[in-house]
Amino acid sequence: MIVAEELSRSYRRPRSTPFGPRPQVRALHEVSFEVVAGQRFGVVGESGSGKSTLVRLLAGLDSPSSGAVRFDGQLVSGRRQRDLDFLRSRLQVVFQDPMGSLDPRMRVADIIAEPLVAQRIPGRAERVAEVLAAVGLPASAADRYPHQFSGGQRQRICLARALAPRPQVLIADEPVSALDVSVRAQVLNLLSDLVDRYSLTLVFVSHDLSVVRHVCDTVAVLKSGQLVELGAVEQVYRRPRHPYTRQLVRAVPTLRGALAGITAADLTP
Amino acid sequence: MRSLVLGGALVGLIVLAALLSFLWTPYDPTLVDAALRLRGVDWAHWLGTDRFGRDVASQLMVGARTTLYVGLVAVGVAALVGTPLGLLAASGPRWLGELVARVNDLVLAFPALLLAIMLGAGFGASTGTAMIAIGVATVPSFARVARAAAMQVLTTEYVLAARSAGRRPLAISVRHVLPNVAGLLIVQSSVSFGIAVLAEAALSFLGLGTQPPTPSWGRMLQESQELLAVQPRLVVVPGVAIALAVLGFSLLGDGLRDRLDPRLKGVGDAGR
Amino acid sequence: MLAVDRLGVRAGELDLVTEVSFTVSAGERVGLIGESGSGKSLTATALLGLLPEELTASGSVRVAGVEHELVGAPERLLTKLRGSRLAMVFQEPMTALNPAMRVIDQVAEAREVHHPGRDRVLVEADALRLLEQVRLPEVATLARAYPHQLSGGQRQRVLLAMALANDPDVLVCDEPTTALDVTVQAQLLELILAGVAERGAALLFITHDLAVVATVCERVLVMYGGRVVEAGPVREVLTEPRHHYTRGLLDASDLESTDEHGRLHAIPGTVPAAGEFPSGCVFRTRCGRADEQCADLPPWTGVPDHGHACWHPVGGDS
Amino acid sequence: MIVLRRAVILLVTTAVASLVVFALLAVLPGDPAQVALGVNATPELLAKARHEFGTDRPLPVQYADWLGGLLSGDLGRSYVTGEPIAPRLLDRFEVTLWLVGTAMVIAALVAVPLGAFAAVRHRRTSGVLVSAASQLGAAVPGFLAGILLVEVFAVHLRLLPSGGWTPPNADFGAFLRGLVLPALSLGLVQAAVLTRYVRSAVLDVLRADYLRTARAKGLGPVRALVRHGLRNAAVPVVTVLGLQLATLLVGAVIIERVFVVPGLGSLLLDAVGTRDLVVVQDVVMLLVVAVLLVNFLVDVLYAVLDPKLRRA
Repeated sequence: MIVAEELSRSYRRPRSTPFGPRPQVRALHEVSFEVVAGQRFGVVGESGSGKSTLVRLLAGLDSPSSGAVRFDGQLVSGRRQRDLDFLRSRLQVVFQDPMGSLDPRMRVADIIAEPLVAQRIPGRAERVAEVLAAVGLPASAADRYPHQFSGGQRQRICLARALAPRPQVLIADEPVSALDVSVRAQVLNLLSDLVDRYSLTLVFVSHDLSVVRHVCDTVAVLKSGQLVELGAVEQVYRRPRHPYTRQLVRAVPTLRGALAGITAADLTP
Repeated sequence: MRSLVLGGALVGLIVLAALLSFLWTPYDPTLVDAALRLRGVDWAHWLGTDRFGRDVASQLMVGARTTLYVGLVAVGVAALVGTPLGLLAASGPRWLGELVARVNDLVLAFPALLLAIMLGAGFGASTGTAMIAIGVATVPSFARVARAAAMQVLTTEYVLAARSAGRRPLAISVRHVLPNVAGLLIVQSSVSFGIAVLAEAALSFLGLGTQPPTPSWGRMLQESQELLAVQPRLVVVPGVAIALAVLGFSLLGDGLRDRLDPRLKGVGDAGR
Repeated sequence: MLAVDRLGVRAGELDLVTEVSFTVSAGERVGLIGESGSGKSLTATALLGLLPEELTASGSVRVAGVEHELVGAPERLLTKLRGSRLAMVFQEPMTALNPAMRVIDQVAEAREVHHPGRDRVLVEADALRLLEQVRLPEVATLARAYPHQLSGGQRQRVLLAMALANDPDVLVCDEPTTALDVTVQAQLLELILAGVAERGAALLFITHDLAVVATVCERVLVMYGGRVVEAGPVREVLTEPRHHYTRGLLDASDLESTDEHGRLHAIPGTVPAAGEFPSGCVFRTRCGRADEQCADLPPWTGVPDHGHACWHPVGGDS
Repeated sequence: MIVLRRAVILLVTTAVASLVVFALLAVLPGDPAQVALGVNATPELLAKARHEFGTDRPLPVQYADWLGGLLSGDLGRSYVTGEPIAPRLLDRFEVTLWLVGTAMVIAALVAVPLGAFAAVRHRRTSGVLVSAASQLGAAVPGFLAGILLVEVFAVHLRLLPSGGWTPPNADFGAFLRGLVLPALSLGLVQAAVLTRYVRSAVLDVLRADYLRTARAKGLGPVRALVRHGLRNAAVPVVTVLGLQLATLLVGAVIIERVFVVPGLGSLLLDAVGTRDLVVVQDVVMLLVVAVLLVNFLVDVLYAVLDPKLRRA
């Protein structure tokens, strides 16, 4: 479904001398993997790992410095925005900050309808009502503005918008990290339900390995722009091969672990 | 809230006086009558007459018209030129943003007064040269505010979401950027209007703006400057009018800022 | 060491924190757990008397060895206590340091404030030693750096060094690791624990993360809607909670236990905005066990440091 | 590094600005020779005058000549009096600098404490009053303030002269007395504007996390603000101060007219009156360069105050 081939992306920083070259920052370096249809593919990485860059590249919102992204055999990378219509209707993204990803000046109905308007898909009003119901929001939500909702509800609105054009692939970029624990479980349940119900292929990006473990079947571990480990999520979690993955698994405090006597000193390498 | 009401009331009062002056003024503001020179305040002349015997209240009303006219055209020109420039600088390629910033720096080095002097030296000073000078000098404020605000909007996740929904850049500018920077531009308009009123008064005071016989607050002040000791009213009346107008627009700007977009508070502060 | 009694924080007519009572002894590590709007950060800020102007505190905060009540105490007294007896580490490492001042000067200042007249060379040496203690890497170079040249974890180390500068009796940490990566979090937790252990200081650790509290603390207070709903030893509260909110929170954060459909145990509804919690039991709008009785404020069962406030506690009345 | 970059930009901008000044005044209607000689001049005399002024040459040559003169310090001769412009310009500029410098100092001395006070006390009546007063003050035109000050201190109280100028080396006491009123009318209005900026900058700093950190260390409210707040608040304030210096240079033009001070402004307005275009051109250019230079210095100062910019 999605193939990343030797993906690299570097950014130029503003030059530090008036005439010298601009220093480069490598955000992603030769990352390759494949996401097959129906897979729940997790990407785990800490800050600076390049996971946000990866999301942008996969969604065709940015172009790689080298390498390629293919969606269902078609090249995504390096294309002009207007040639990506095939991607826009079939792949949708949910972002991290549910407040920041909703235009404060638009009504919920218009927000959800935006992909439909952009892609000239008819039957907007019915579809908006359908997806609102699917994400568990009342029909009356359509006429309200984002600031009138709580964090969890806003993330539902984001999910509704992503579902509106009936995509096959959903990319979720840290969808629950801005949410309270008591709300996080709801949104994770909803996400799982939706993926099942609409047979979506899911790419789930997170800094939290335990969330990825709950949601995904496969996981890729990124560190400093490089893919250090890739495999079945249970395999990676229980028998990490790369030292960094081992460190990552070890560093996550867990309730069970703590009650079993694991101290802070045990979390560090 | 208080700023909004007070500012709105002051601005409303001036607009009302200006509009009314089209239909009616107590006297012809340009009518010179030696017999009526320097009359004090009475029922016939609410604010007295000046040294040419012209009715001060009538001049003040028509002067409001000049003030608003100059402000409107100047701010209009500045907004219409500056806003698209700023938006373009924010959404276009880097070099374009850099170019706009440099042109801004250049225009900033030519304050309204210098432009008015240069234009006046060539074409002869008039309301027109004053308007153009003030307008051009105000362009950078709008370009800056529009650019800063648009850059902020363009980095938001909702713009990213719109792109991934398949929106084209133009649609994003119209549907997302413009509505979200509009509030700030309205605030900037009000603030710039106040500055334009001040600039117009200064230019007229120097004889570089509106020419006689058209009444203008700045010139009313200049003409009666030396009469301050004898007839302080003649200086105080236009002086207070100018100060209240400027105050009105700046209060209105503050009030609108709080009302329209508390989240963007501070973004436009450096524009002045 | 620290005794808090019926602490309240109000914004005008709005109660943001109500009747929070607890104690922390020397060397003890107490966790304060809560979600957004629970009032946990306000509680911490109120302890040091650093609430924003528009908020007012009521109730009582006492520190051992200080005659005076800290709530409403004169600013001069608080200034003397802050940084020496009571120290705090804040959540946002990005903004909590002065951007225009070298790191070492900021640490040195923490020393200097409470040791006026001390030789500048000695103060700098103290500061360097503190930075070494929190294991700031490449300390010789980074000490002379400005905050923006440091990573989030490094800045948080600097903040910890500042807080520990004068061997405080009480260290308050407000979500000190929330903004950090897990690998960095682990290192910082270890440093905090070592720091308080060496000094025999009392630790009040505020977080939203149950696992972190379980790792760091001996006792825990659970806050919701500006009130403490349950308190007790970590092991007891986190294995046999009495309040339904604690129960729900535990279930919701346990990503390994699911129901028969593979679904997580979620708490229904959303966390109300601060000041918009219901009267009576603050959790009743989201609680499965709520009935008419819950419209009345449930009384505290037990002692201040060990008990709960629920009409229908989990596991019945004991 | 940033300094070098800004310096390059300054040079380019100045060059473009000179082109703008020249072009604006060159393409404008009006023949200097005609103006100098009057309407009755014979064609021969006009041609001779044009040759003398150099206005019969092609525009690019005139521009190059003028620019070359600027760089070597030769600003040409007045069309009207025939005198060299440079010495007179420098004399006048000195007067304006005294005026602007004093006004700037007054504005800063008044605005920084008042603004900080209004910010610290923003919830109390005293703070609100200060900020209301500054808003009102900012609405008063400088020339009006000048007229009123003259009325009070010169006409009624007879404490200070109503106008005129004594050079500092002639009679320092008289110089100071003559400086007070124009500098005050220029400075106080700017102080009002500046107060508002200082207030908002200090308010921002008061809400900053690092100030809370400083308080948590045990610094008292005032000490924390002075040690940690003011330097950070200075960054936006310095920018405004720079922009204001430009405003003051131009504002001086008006104030000099009110107080009959022989500064650049009077020179400029007189030159406009007599249509002495080459003088207008030189004075405008000088003012523009001054504004650009000030903005450049502000950028440099900015980099010094904000360590984040020093490296970038």
